[in-house]
Amino acid sequence: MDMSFSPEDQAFRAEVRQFLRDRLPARLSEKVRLHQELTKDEIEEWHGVLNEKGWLAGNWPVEFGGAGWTAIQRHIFEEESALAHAPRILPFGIAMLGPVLQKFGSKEQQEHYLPRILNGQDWWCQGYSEPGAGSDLASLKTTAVRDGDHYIVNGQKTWTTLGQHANWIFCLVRTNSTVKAQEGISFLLIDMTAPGITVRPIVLLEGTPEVNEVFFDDVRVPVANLVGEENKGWTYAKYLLTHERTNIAGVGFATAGLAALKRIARAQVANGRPLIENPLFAARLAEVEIDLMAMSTTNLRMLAQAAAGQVPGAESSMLKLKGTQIRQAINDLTRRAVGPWALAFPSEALEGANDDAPPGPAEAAGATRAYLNNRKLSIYGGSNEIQRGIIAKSLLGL
Amino acid sequence: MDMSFSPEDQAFRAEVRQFLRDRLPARLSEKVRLHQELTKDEIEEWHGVLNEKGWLAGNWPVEFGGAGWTAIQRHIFEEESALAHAPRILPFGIAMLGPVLQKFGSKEQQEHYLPRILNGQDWWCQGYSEPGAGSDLASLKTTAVRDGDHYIVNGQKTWTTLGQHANWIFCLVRTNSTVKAQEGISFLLIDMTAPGITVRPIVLLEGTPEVNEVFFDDVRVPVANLVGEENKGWTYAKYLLTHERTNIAGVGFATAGLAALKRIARAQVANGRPLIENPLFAARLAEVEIDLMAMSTTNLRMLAQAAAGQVPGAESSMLKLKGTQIRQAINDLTRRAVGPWALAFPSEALEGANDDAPPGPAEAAGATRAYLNNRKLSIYGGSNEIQRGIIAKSLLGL
Amino acid sequence: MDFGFTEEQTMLGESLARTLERGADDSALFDLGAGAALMTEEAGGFGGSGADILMVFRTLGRAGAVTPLLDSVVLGAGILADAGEADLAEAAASGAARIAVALDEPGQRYDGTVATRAEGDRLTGEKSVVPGAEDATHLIVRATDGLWLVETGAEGLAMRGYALMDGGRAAEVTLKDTAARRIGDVSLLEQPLAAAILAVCADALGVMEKAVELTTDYLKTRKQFGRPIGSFQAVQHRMADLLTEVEQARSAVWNLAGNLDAPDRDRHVAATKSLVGRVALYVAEETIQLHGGIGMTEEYELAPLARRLLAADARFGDSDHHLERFIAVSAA
Amino acid sequence: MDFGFTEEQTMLGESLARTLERGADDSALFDLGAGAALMTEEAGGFGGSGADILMVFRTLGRAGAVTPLLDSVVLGAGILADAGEADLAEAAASGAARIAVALDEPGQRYDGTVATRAEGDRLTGEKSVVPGAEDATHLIVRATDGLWLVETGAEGLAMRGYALMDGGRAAEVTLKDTAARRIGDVSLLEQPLAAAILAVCADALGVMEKAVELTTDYLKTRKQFGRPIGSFQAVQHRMADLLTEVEQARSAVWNLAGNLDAPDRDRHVAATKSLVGRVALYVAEETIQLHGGIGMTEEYELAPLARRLLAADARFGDSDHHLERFIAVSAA
Repeated sequence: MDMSFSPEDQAFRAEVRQFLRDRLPARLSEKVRLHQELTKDEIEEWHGVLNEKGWLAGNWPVEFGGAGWTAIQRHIFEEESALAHAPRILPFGIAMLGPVLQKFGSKEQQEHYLPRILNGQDWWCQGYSEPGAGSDLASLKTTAVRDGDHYIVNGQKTWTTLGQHANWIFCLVRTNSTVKAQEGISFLLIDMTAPGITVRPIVLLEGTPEVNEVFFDDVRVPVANLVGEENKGWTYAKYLLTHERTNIAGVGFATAGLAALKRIARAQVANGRPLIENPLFAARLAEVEIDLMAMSTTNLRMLAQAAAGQVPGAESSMLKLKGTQIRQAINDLTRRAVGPWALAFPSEALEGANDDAPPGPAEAAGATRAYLNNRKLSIYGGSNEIQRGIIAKSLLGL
Repeated sequence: MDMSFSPEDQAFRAEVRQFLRDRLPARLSEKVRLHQELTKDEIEEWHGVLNEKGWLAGNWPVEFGGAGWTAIQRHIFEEESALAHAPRILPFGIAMLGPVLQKFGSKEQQEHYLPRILNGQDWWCQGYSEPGAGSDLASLKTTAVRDGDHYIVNGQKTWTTLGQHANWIFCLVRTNSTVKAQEGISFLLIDMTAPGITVRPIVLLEGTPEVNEVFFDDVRVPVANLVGEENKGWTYAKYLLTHERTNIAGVGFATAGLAALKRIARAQVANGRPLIENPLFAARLAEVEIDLMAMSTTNLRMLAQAAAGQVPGAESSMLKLKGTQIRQAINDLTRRAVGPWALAFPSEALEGANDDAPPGPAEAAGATRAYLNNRKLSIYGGSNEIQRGIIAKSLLGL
Repeated sequence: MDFGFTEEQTMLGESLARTLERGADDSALFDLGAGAALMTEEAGGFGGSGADILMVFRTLGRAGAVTPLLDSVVLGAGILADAGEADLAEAAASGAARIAVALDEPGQRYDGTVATRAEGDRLTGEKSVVPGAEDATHLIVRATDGLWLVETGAEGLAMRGYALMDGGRAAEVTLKDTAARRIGDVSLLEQPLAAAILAVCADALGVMEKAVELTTDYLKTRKQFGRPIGSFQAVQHRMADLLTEVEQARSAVWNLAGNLDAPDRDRHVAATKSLVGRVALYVAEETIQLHGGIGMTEEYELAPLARRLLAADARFGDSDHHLERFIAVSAA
Repeated sequence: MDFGFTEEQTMLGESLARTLERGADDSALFDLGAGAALMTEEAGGFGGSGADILMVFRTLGRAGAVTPLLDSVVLGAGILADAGEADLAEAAASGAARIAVALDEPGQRYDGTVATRAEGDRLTGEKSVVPGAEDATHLIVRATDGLWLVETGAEGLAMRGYALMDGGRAAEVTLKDTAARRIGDVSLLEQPLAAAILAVCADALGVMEKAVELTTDYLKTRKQFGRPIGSFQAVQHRMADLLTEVEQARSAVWNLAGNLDAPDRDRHVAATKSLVGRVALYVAEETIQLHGGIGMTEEYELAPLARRLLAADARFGDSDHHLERFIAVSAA
């Protein structure tokens, strides 16, 4: 038993840290730290910096232009990035579509799409969820009907994160409705500029238009844009979901969030002393920190298992569950820590609130925004209820 | 809105308090306070004192020898009794069987059995649960087959509280197995001294033989001992369960438990100061106390509704749920408060531990015993899972 | 023992609900007597009891109405009446004047520590998160030596406004040698603040009841895996826990309403605000979770309810602040 | 990074488990080298690392074995070895001597305040809840000025024994002018106490794993309302939460095992004991609840597991004590 990182991994960590110190613009990290929305340009700027270094796609093999990192290296990179408040790498092209194309895409698709993901020509978004489906993903209703060399796509996708910036969307569509729900689904790449596509932003309760509805009205999609085989899309989707779940624990985000919380609690005064010295607050904070210490080790244990070639089972669901509980607990304590400032509603997108600068330090406004926005953590990526079902099934098999 | 008790009720409370002061032997209240097991004689002694005063059956109408109290008066009596650490009145004859006989029993049954409950000639126990049933009460398997003027009873009951002291048992038995589970059940009174009955004590995890298994092997029961009609027993059982659920919240027990906890926490020293002044412990204690203040008002609101003739719905399930949560939380804090003494296992019934006096003050031994024994609160009387189902059904109707 | 309302209170609640449903403005509410219902007879009103406050604010919470009744009437007029400023108190209760009460200061949380000070009859200082300040005719300002009245036209008074989680607005207020008049000691705050905390808690109760109704409807109609979500046992049990906690909050609100003038008022204030704050957040989080994604969208009715519950906890001290107050008050 | 065990550790764990399954007595465990495995080479053993302690005690916990390995070896021999009492340490590690360590005093909880004092080489005082005292050849006693060694035959030493929740026994110990020998400062306790806390936590982990297995089997086989209890969604989700917390406890135990000699050892001690204590109680309560009535009976296997988990929290400071320790150590 040896809980320390190998000398190689420690050196890698130092390299990442140095790189972030040198190349991450303070302009960007400041916005991330304060939970402010990044513009499209800002996200692309950071992608560009990483791509120049060859570090944009840590999870891709070198042959496809990726960094070919080990699971431990990816973990280190994600953790350091979070601690440095680097913008999050958009998962849609890099973490989701990339691995699917690499495993199931045609050579043409790989050669065309993969480089464009890296060099920023394409901004992908995800067309999985539908208004009627929710956690029951396989019940999707968007149809793709073959018409010569094209599919005609009709239907609606929702919860499409940052879809307002995207020029491409990968979609699960129904190509056969006479078979079992999972067996009639195909995986299609769709040009967002094609006629018949409408994007409508959905404003979330903290006031940001982070997600969208995407409507398809007789959209013609070349058959060449089908990934793999028709009606096998469910297999690819499940493969994608497995890949999406690296960094599911969010250890880096939690660690950075805890550090921010402590900064606020040191600055806030409660009954004449720093809030962090209040015994009750300190106890609530310590409970979360102790939970995070354990969860972070669970995360590393899973990575070590993956490195040893073992397929993670219910453990990744446990990481999702505990990881989101910890992050939401940190958000909740941060909301409490800012005291009366939590009353302010610093919305940039809602009518009537546009021109108001929020009161208090910038961290206060970020605190409530993060608290509200991160309610999503337990809903998306397979809701925590879905995860509980997976964990129980792995144990009970009932 | 007026949250105070009426002058009449306040006078009644004073009378009860005075009575308890005068007539409750310190010998008994001390054992109750320390969560020690009462002997059969001690329980009967207290029943006798109450019966002499005419207060043994507060819930019975005067015509049957009861006190004919209002719901509020019963609440006051139960609360004061708990605060004074009076032995609990055995529910089996008074709270359970009595109301059933008064409503569904024959005149002969009423005249024979009811006085014997009051004067202590009969000690009743309850034959509902079976090893195979648990929360699914209606799936019971004990059979009663008609044979002339008798039923022949075969089967097994379990969780029979204090059945080792009883000379009578009221049972749910299956008299028809060809119909829906609920429709073939009858309500039978069985003499425990009849041939074919065996009682086996079950020792619980804190070491006390509080419950029993009761085996029936060709036990002959006169048909005259059938209550009401054959195969209508489920109706009577449900009526009984409704009556059992007065005082379901256990406000008095919780209040007494909280007072005991505070006494211990004042006496225990943590880092040189009374434990009760430790901010974290004080916070945990305050959370429970605040919960109890609210729950106690819910209880009174329900009593007021009942007094106004409204039938309580899911509220009594909420009281069961919250009431047991609060009592178990108090037990948990008391266990923590006694510190290292919680390590001792003061068992009176388990082999090898018979002669050991427990360490520390007598309250310490009671603390762990109560903690362990009161795990039952969320299991019996309709488990808390069953209560959640009832509450949800009342809201969602699904 | 009586947990109910008088006929007058019930009628006021009903007509208030109807008026709000029609989308009435503030003046319609004042015309209805909602302001006077919150004031005692000796203060020129016809109510002012715990039950009156409970009835009015629970109704406002259910309706999601944004009104000046809490800040300008319960708190503002309440302080003024106790301070012997009868005319201004009545003006506030009738809607003719608007009062905002400036308690907190930047970074000072809920403990009442203030630095704003008077020199002669001039105030200088900074007040933070003052609800209703922009619309106010007068501010009541907590300074080191007591409570002061400031007219909002006064020189040296500056405000920067912003939106609040409960749908209203507040401002950061700066006073610089601003003309003011001392109206009394800070102890004047005690009873009106207790009443205002009851108002916030009753409002939150109404919001929670509404959130539970919305969630119930959603769970009954919305299907997943071929059946209504509400038929899943795990969901049912969570709803049962939720309902049980809301029932606790209801009783806590009743406790404070019934003990607003009792000797142990402060113990009830702390207990109720602590419990209601905790349950409010739990209800906000859990009803969102039970809805899934739709519960997070601005276009669905739940979002403003969740934000209002968040505001209820943050207003006048959060659940932990009042838990500590409860310990302190109980020990005293 | 390596979260696994050496081949030797794995083999020891397996043979220990087999031996325990056969119902072996203490001497068989010592013959197997279970004592020596807990001591470092310099202290005459062949192990003593965090991983060794984890392996041995998790196995003991799973088996429900009651042994002197924690008190006499990890704690007792550990202190003696650090104190330079090599012979007695080796005797304890081989089972030839039995050590009991008397730390707490009546009513003093876990904070190390003691009143037992020495006059010359005579000790006087009262020690409370001393596990293994009745079977001990020697006591190590914490007194005001350090640690003292007492032979259990010494005059003025009295004991009153009783059963413990973990299946063992302890005694209340009275010393009256009892002959003793000072073996060093209380700081000698630090490392052995950290190791002993790891041992308690690893033991509890084994117990929790066993309790989860029992519950899983029960939920799969036991039927209610015509289906296995484990097929009810509410039960499934609770089992999922339970498993997730046990996973947390597992990682916490690994954290302490891997950092037993690290500079921030004390932070890990506090974190692990706090988390494991909390989860231990949760597992005890929840597995009983999921079983229903049968889970409360002495004749079913769960009862001793639940009591052992309760003991794990109460030993060496409960979850709140270590939460406060964590805050203090982190701030330092």
